[in-house]
Amino acid sequence: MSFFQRIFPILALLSFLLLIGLVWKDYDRPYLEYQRKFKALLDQKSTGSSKPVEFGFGYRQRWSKELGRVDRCETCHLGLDDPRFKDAPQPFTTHPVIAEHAYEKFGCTECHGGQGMATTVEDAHGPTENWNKALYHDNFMENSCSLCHGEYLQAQAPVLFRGQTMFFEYGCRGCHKVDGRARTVTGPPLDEMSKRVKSDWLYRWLMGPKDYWPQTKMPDAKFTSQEAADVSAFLLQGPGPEGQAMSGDAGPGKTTLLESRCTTCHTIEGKGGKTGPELSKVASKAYPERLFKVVKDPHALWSDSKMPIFGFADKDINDIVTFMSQEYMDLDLNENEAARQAQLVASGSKERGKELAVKQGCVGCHSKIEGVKEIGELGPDMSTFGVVHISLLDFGDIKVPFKERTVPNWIYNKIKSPRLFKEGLKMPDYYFSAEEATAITTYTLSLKGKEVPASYTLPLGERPSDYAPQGAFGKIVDKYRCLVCHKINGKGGEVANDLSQEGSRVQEAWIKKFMKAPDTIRPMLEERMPPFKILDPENDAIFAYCRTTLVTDKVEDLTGPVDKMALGDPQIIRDGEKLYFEKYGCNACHQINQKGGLVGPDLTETGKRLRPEWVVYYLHDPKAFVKRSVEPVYALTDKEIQALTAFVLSSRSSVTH
Amino acid sequence: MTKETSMLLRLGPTLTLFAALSLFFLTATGSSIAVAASSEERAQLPLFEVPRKPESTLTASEQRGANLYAYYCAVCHGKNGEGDGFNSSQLSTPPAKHDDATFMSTLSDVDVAKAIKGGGPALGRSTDMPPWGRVLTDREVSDLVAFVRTLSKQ
Amino acid sequence: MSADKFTRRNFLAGVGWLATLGTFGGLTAASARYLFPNVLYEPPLEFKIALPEEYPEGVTFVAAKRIFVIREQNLIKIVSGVCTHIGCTIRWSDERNRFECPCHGTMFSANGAVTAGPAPKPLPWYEVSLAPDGRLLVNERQIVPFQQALTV
Amino acid sequence: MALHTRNETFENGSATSGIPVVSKWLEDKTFGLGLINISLFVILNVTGILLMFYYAADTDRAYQDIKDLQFVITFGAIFRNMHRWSAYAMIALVFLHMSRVFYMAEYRRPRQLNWVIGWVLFLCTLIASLTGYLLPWDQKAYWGMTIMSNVMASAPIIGEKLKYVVLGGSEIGQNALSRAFDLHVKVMPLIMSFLIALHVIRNRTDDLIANPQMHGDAEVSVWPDIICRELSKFFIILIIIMVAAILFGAPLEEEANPSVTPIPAKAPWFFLGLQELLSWGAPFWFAIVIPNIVLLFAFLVPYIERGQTGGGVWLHPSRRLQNILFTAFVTVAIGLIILGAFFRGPGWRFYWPWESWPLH
Repeated sequence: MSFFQRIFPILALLSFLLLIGLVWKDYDRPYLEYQRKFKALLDQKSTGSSKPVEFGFGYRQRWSKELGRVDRCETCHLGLDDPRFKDAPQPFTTHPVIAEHAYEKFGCTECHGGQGMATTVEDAHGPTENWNKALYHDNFMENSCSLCHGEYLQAQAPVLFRGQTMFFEYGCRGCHKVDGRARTVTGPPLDEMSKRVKSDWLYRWLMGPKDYWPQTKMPDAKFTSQEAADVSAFLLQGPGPEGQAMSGDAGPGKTTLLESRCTTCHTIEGKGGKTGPELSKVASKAYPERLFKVVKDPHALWSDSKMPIFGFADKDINDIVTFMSQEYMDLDLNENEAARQAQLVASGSKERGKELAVKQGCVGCHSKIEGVKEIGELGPDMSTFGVVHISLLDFGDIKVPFKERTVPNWIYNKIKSPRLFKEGLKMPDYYFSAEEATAITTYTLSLKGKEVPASYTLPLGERPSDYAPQGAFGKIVDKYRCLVCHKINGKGGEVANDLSQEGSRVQEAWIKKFMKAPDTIRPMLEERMPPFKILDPENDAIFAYCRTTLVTDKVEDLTGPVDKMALGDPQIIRDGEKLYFEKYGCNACHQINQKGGLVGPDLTETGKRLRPEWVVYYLHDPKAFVKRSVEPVYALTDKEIQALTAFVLSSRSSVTH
Repeated sequence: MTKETSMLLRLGPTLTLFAALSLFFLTATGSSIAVAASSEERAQLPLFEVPRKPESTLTASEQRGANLYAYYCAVCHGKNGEGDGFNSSQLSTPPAKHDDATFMSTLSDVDVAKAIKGGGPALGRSTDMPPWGRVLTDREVSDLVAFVRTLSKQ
Repeated sequence: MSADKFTRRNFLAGVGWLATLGTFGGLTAASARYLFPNVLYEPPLEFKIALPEEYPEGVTFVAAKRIFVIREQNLIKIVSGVCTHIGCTIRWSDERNRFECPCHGTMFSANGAVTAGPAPKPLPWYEVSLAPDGRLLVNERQIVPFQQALTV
Repeated sequence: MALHTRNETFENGSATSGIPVVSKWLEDKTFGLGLINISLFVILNVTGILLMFYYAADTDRAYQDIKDLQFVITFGAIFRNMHRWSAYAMIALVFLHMSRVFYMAEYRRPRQLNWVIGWVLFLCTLIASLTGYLLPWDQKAYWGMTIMSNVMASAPIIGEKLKYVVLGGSEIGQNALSRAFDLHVKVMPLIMSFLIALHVIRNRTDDLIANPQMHGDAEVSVWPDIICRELSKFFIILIIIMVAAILFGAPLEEEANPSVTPIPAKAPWFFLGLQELLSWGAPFWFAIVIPNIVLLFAFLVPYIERGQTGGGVWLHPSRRLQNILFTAFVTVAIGLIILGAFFRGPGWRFYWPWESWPLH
């Protein structure tokens, strides 16, 4: 009997056994175990129901031919659309917002990332070697919303929206290109620096901008002390301040400064707004000659400055600057140390300073740097960075476990700590908090550079308005920078009230008086509107614009009917008073003559301020104008509206003028 | 010496070489996969942070409720339901204390929802509590109820 | 050579040939199983349509799925909208209370039976149930008698 | 029925008396490599036909089809793994088969034509593997094929035209995939079947045994001896392939993406030697002239070599020069592949396998 005849049966048997092993291996797929568990859970949840539980084992897939997408997530995520599995463990948990999303059309991975075709836990969720897009971490999940809904999702995707806002506010766009978004230069121009700031201050500023002004958006370039001195020396080449020394009167200066409500925007001694820089140490920073120029016409120095032109007389400005020079010195500043720093700057190398300024990309945010070309985007293009391939991202020498080596994690760490991965990287440090870095990462991930077919889009949220008033009113708005605080037709700040319908809302006499001497209407708020030196023709132009443009037809159409209401009838006023105090308890939130709640505006003397049509309109539908007003909505009858309007308009101040 | 052993002996060097080679490639491929650095190495390197989910004990519904509560309710009921919102001093009837477990246990979820939707009068109480039924959707009301319940649980 | 050695040898050979047969048979069977796809790139036969409330009284055509949703007060039934003749999409006529096929003039009565024309079979009625999220779940794999309806 | 063939049982060593051999263990062993290669060819054909049922050579679908095989089709992953590992095994074993023939000097007259057929079959195996390599339409396929098409383009005069006709265009797209598919599933199997038949027939007609001292040994019957022997060899290779298919998944990277270049892009491993060679100097010399001289030399070995001794014996001392030269060729060929596979990083610079590569 030959050798082969002897081993042949063994080999044949071995093959057969292997075949069985092969069949077993193919049959034993992990999804089956999940399906068995789900079926048990389903049986348990359906006990008592008359219908027999039907459950078919096997793969489940969503296929979108249009998107070229195949998702088999539901093979294991079986309770996705079944509210009964709200508290079930994963993979069976009900999707929290499944009802709003027609996922039958587009599947799962379009939003969640991961590998839809895969049917094993590791391959489907990632990260794996051969699939770039791991499942998005919950923190960054909102990045996908913009694919169908646009990126202005203030209410629906706050993290994404915040990231988007921050990306442009912090001047990321200065260095990083994003298709379809214009480049913005966010920092002040840096011309005539030698006439502006003291050398020791500039040195300290460059060493740590956030040490001087914690709210500043200027990042830390992490200069060494020699580098900071060099850059300061480069920026400060040129003649010193010009003009005569200040010889004003500090006393009246202080009064003017306080009356002008500078703290609405500036922090002074720990109190005030954060729109402008902190003022209590400003005299240690800038020369008085420069401060004079800033107060007189900030726009001439920096066209994007948020500071309004107050219209002070030169003498007033002299007084204010004199006061500031005397009082707003940095008391913690050690004079010897300052002198040493100034000396350091004086001996700094301008050439090396220029090299550093160029390398560091100061022009990303600042214009008019003497001798440095404004070449625009210095950093990588971000237009499609959300889908960048992991192999293009350098983790440097940082040892990162494979499971954490994902694109979002890289971006997050890059933003959080820009020079983490390698020595000598250029991106400066913004000291973003975890939440801020998460927001910007989310926005960056949303930049996928692809569009879904039109039938899948459903734009939500409001696009930023491009409202820009023209003519005389436009000039006034520009001069006083009204839109820094107020919003008109969707454009402007959130600090003060929306003025889009102001013309329909208030009366002529009141608005003109208010512009001359603004006071607050809400009891809880400090007086914030600065008293500008509004000229009479300006006041006329403001009112004219309000009455012609900032109106709503809904109010204007009420003029006829409201005229017919007997708003002066004492009986109706008494009815209104009863409704106000008893039926609806309006006094819980509104004050009249110092009595009542603090939530809503004071209603004393409403008759002198608001137009009756507006009150009627507002009571009809408080949400019509201010969508997120805290005003409750009552189903008021026309008669009740008439009575309440009559009462509110009749309220007189008990203080005799 | 049997034939088999002599054969093995002759094969010895080949086998050793093969084993060495396999070991070499195993270690080579193994090293390309980065693993967590040792603690000493880590101390020298800046830290790579892995994003963590913000720690919240609230469910999604309760979280939505919390946001609404802060916006609409906290002015009177206080941030933590202690009834000490800044407006509470101006009210003739003190606002309900949502952190009071004894008081809250007298109200069913339906009652709480009723009070939110219909205001004080819906439960025969003060008009100081306005009705929010036309402002909030039913889902928002149930989110609020869920959150209000968490306030008296601590 | 002794007799029992012969037997052992035969036995071994027998096992060998049996295992060979098993291996090739098994591979053939595996190949046959392989030919049955586990996922299909087709519209699913079991799908959800809208909430029951969204279908008015009477007959509503769901064009995307080629089915008719028939509502009689709180009863809902689903019938195929594909003519059993050569697969044209049929139309419902309210005036004549019947389904009409535009291709070869087949008429189906309101209960799906063929009343005129070349169609060989009546229209199939599909099983309908409520999905956990409240929407109607149609299962085209399950043919039901036309009397069977979903009560909503 | 009896067939004149060699006796495998060679236990007393009497037949080898007088022939000096390097290793007693090696003497007269063919390892059945020819039949093993035929077995692999059969496995490849069967699994290949099965894979075709689910595969469409369409750039939009191909990758998806492979993913389906991998994840949802019953036995899909197994058959694909078997196909892939059989193909790789076949390249290696055809090469071993050829080496064995050389070391035993079995290419000599009258078998010189069969040696040439064998070489053509080896080239066919490479071409079939290369065309199959593109079909999954993943990054590995796309960039491996890019490298190969650029090697082709480096040929003088006809290079660009050759690339153009092979790819059916100037870059790798639908045409290239269609062509690779047709070559892989129609042209190559047809040619190879024909050549294998010829190879086997010539084997029988050209006097099977090169060692004159082997003639006249015991007769072996087809049933059950030969059947058992050949089936055993088939089972051995089937077992190896099945074990590999169970233990190791065939590689599948991300979908082909022209905008993401793997750094460095590498040719399929069996052509890595060529890519390595290409990096040494002018493409004309290193990718065209040198490989073709080697190839020509290999084809013409039976017509160049004048020796008469040592036929049918492993590493016969009288053929020391030939064996040393051939061993050098084998070592260089394998060495180049290892060098290209494990020691080359970005920019085709030298890196130790444990070194990490810089990113840019």
